[in-house]
Amino acid sequence: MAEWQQNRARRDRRIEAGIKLAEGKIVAAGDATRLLEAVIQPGDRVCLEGDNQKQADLLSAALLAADPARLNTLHMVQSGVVLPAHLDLFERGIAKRLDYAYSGPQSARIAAMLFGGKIELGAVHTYLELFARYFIDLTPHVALIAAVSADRDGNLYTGPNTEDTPTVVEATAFKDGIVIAQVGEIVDHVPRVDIPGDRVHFVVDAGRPFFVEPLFTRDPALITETQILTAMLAIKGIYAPYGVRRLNHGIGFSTAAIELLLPTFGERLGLKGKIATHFALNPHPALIPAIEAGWVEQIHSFGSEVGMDGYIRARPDIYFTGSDGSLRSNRAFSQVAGLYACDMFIGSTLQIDLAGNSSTVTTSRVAGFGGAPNMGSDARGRRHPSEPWLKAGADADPVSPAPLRRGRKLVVQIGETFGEKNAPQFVERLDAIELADRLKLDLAPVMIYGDDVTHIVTEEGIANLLLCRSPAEREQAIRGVAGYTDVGLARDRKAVEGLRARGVICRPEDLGIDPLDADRSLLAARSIKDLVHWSGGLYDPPSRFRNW
Amino acid sequence: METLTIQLQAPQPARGRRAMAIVGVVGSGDLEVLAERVLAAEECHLEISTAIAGFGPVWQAVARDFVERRSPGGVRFSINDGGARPDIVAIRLAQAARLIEEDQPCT
Amino acid sequence: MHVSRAESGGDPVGSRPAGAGPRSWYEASARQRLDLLLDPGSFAEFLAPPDRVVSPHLALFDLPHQFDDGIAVGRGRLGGRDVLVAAQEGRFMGGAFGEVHGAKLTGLVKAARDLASTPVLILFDTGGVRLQEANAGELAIAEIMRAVIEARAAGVPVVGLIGGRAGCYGGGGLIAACCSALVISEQGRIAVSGPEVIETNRGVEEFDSRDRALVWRTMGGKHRRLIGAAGTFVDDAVAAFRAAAIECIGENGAIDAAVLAAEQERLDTRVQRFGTMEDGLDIWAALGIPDPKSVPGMPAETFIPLADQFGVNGHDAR
Amino acid sequence: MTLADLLASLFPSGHDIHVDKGVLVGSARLPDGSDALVLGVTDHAPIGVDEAIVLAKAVMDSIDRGTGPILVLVDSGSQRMSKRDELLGLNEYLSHLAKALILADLKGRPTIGILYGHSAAGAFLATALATRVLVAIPGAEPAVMDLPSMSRVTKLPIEVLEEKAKSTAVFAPGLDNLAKTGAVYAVWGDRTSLDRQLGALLAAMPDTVDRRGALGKERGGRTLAADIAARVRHAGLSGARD
Repeated sequence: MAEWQQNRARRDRRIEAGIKLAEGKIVAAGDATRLLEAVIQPGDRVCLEGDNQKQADLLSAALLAADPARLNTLHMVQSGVVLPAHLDLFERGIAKRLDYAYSGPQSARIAAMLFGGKIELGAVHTYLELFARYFIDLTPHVALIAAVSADRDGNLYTGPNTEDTPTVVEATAFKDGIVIAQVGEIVDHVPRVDIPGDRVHFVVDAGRPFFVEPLFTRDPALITETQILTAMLAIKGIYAPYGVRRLNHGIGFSTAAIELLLPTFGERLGLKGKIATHFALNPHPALIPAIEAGWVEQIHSFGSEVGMDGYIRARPDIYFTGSDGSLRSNRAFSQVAGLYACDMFIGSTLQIDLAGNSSTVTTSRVAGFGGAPNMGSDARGRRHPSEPWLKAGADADPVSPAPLRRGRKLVVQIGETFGEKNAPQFVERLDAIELADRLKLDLAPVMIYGDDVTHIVTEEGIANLLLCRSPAEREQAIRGVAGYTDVGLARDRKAVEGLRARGVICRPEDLGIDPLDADRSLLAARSIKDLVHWSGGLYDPPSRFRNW
Repeated sequence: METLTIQLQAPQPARGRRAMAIVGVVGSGDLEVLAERVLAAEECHLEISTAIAGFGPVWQAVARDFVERRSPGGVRFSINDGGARPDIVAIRLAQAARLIEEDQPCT
Repeated sequence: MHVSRAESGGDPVGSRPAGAGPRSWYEASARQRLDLLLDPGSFAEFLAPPDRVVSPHLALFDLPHQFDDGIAVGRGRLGGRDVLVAAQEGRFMGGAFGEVHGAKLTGLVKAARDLASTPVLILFDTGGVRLQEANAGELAIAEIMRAVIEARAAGVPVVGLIGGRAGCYGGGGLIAACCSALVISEQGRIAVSGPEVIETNRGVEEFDSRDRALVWRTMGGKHRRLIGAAGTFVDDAVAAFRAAAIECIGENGAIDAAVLAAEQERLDTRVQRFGTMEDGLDIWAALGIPDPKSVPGMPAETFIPLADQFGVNGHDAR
Repeated sequence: MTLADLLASLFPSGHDIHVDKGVLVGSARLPDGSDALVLGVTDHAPIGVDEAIVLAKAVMDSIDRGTGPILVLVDSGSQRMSKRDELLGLNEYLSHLAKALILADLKGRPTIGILYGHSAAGAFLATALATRVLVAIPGAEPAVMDLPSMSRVTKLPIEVLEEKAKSTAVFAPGLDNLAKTGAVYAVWGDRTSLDRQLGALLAAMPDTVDRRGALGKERGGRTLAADIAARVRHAGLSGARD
């Protein structure tokens, strides 16, 4: 007779092996490595929770300390490869194969290890793809997760930085996997139950909070006049005409400038209530002035941000909060919201080619995708209409009958023609292609495909790619806003003037903007301290961002 | 250090009567521009001193567009460059031109 | 020599949109500070940019020079009174003292000494000695310190204003302590060794330079006001600096043995009272401030009366 | 030169100088039979708030009472680099010491710095550079900034800095460079005893005018400073309004 419960039996044996080290579900931090050696088997698929912000840092150190003779050839399936320990696992042979989404801080080392064959790469995903595969063919055998606190039954409080945890646990616990959580403290009653205890098999008492990185704090003091100019162009030339209310912002300084211009420049244009009211967005401190000035109605967040907890707690009308009053974030849901419910994504990139493909990799760095492609792509499955979506669709296809015409999501690349270290943002050929050659990847790591991009904004102007009718036009439209980069200097000046006459290219003066008015005094906040003032003292920035 | 001199013809003389104006700071990624009304009305010169060599053609292009757009005839622009990007150069040049064309402040 | 009227401004001054708050001292350039600090249009610069008195030493290091070598000096009026004034530009070479930069300030203070009546304003914004011309910079600072004391011995008020990006570090901190009065904002910092210098020499255990809150409660404007190192605390606004500077140039700046004896006592008392304390918070608590932790977040209008009540005063003992 | 050798050679007629943790204070009999106030730093000691306040007190106690010169013997480190010193306001303590020395000098107590070892940065400014004349003993090794630190900041290798130092006195450490910039009034020879050289200096003591700019120009180590300061001073004086 067929055996239909083998996985459950295996799970029970794993729990039995671990239970000896536990008191109930609770395991001392000092026994964490022994617990992992008892529960994990060589070759297992393991999700070591590394999100883009919070990290199961104690469990990753514990796994790294395991005996490679007992634990080896693991297949890591986690969204973020962020801590050095995440890669040390491969150096020690404990892990062998990797499927992931984001590796920002480790981008140089991961590239070297991929190139050196230390890591066997499954694929680099977007968040939603990896989460999706957790439920299809990359289901973890063991999930090592992080929470703020637990009670003795294993009920977890993940706090404001819930992030990936519910998704990871859902995939693991309901497919007979093992869930082990590190928590900052054991309490009698958790403030709210983010993960029910019956999905959690072991709780390791770390005795300290997990590591969180402040990734979304942009110091207004560092915003340049050029970034302010690009922000003015975007507000007046895209947000206003399309009436964009539901959107997602990237984390660059240009989008921070947009956030800080809403209550000043945006107010003067009479746009309050007409644009930027609903966001899929982390709690950006730079958005505080716009929130306080009454611009924003609602924000759903992927994760939290260090120092924002007090502010969020006091503004439940804006943010999603739990019964305890603190933020409830959820990366999977917010990514879905960014993909299907937002009319615009606007963000920065490192390189854009002549077709509008963009990439944040260089030849020596593999940063992964994170969530930008989920947000920065046209959702072909979308069916509900909205004004910006329909208008963008009409821009792209003025011919088809309206009832049969798809709308388009606005996917906007905003940035200065030259980036860090004077590197040009516009290139003939993406470094990503060379990287793909070197690593023998089937696909070059393109962050946003050219056919998804609708607008490019630089200090020279806006290129509306929806209005381009041929690849040649598209190329000249891109060259036409590429400034003094080689790509920009090689433009066909006459063709560019023609595109400008048709409104495909829009210069600052065409929008009634004098570049010399792009002054820092336009920013609603010019320092982190100003943000604290706007928040009424509720925002408590990390020490490294302070100058007081 | 590299020094560049760019001499262009300006269709119109700069407005105003100010003798000179200075904007910007030689900080990282920034530059200072000293504008002096010392040339014949149809001349416009840019004298550039930069720590980053090899960008002559870009300076030429920025200068050409600047003179085409603002026509600051009669003005010599002396530039000390701390490695500014072309967009910042264009902004500082425009600021300097605007400032030298402002009316003399009352004293 | 070229002595010109002020025709300056880092970015155009005329284009300030409404509703953007007061003009920040911290954000302004040296020239913008001068424009807005002094009576309108009154600044006349000595060795102005068209004179091109630049450092000849930077080219050796392949570094660009600036036409004023990072300091604008000249004459102006403040509240109707004639003043000599110097403003350092913290974004050029960190506002550091080199040969030319230092000599401009030396000459200015010597002029004040010889005039024996015209107050001097020094708008500090400096990391200290410029490494590429360290000997010349160090010596300039020694000369400036001596000139300041000579000027004050002749009865001249020398007023330092501190609230710029680079702070007031190294030898700049020593010159500042020679001034008859100091005005500081929260952003201002005064120290001899900067945070990174302490960390590099003594280790991160001694001083974690990335812990910015620590930096500020060790050497920031509020701490300096509370321990009496700076007499006047102002909000980060050019108008606030102007009001305070007008007041300070009206005070007696003279220095003599009695003033120094009072300073000896002031500084001796400080070591006695606070010398065993580990942190600014301990000192503020010892001063009797009810909730020391709330001090860094406090707005200027709350902090100023608090400092007047609990801080160490003694304006003239310097 | 050790402190003991220095004191023996400088003050053969006797002295009463006490050294406590690198800080020295006392008096000495001069060649002409009068007494001098002697203070200073030895053993490369750094100067922090505690050292500065003791040294300044010695000057302040003497400023109105004594009549003789004030000798500042310097073999110091840099300023003390510590959190405590900065918390307490080290800049004020160092300046206070310099102010005491300068004011004493202006009030007729000629100050002479004698650099016999190392000194740097804030400690140098508060002591040796706050005197009317600074003399150096051969072998003194002042360093405003050391080359390794400079290398760190300028991101240039030490060898490159050493090479550059050959063509200019303006940045490199060492007595010669500093003397060329005008900081050092004279370097004493080692053939004549120090007391005789001190006697000669006291007999021909220059007035209180700061000559360091002029010396730097004359010696070619700081060619611009004197003229620029003079131009600015002149502009300040000539444009004077009522």
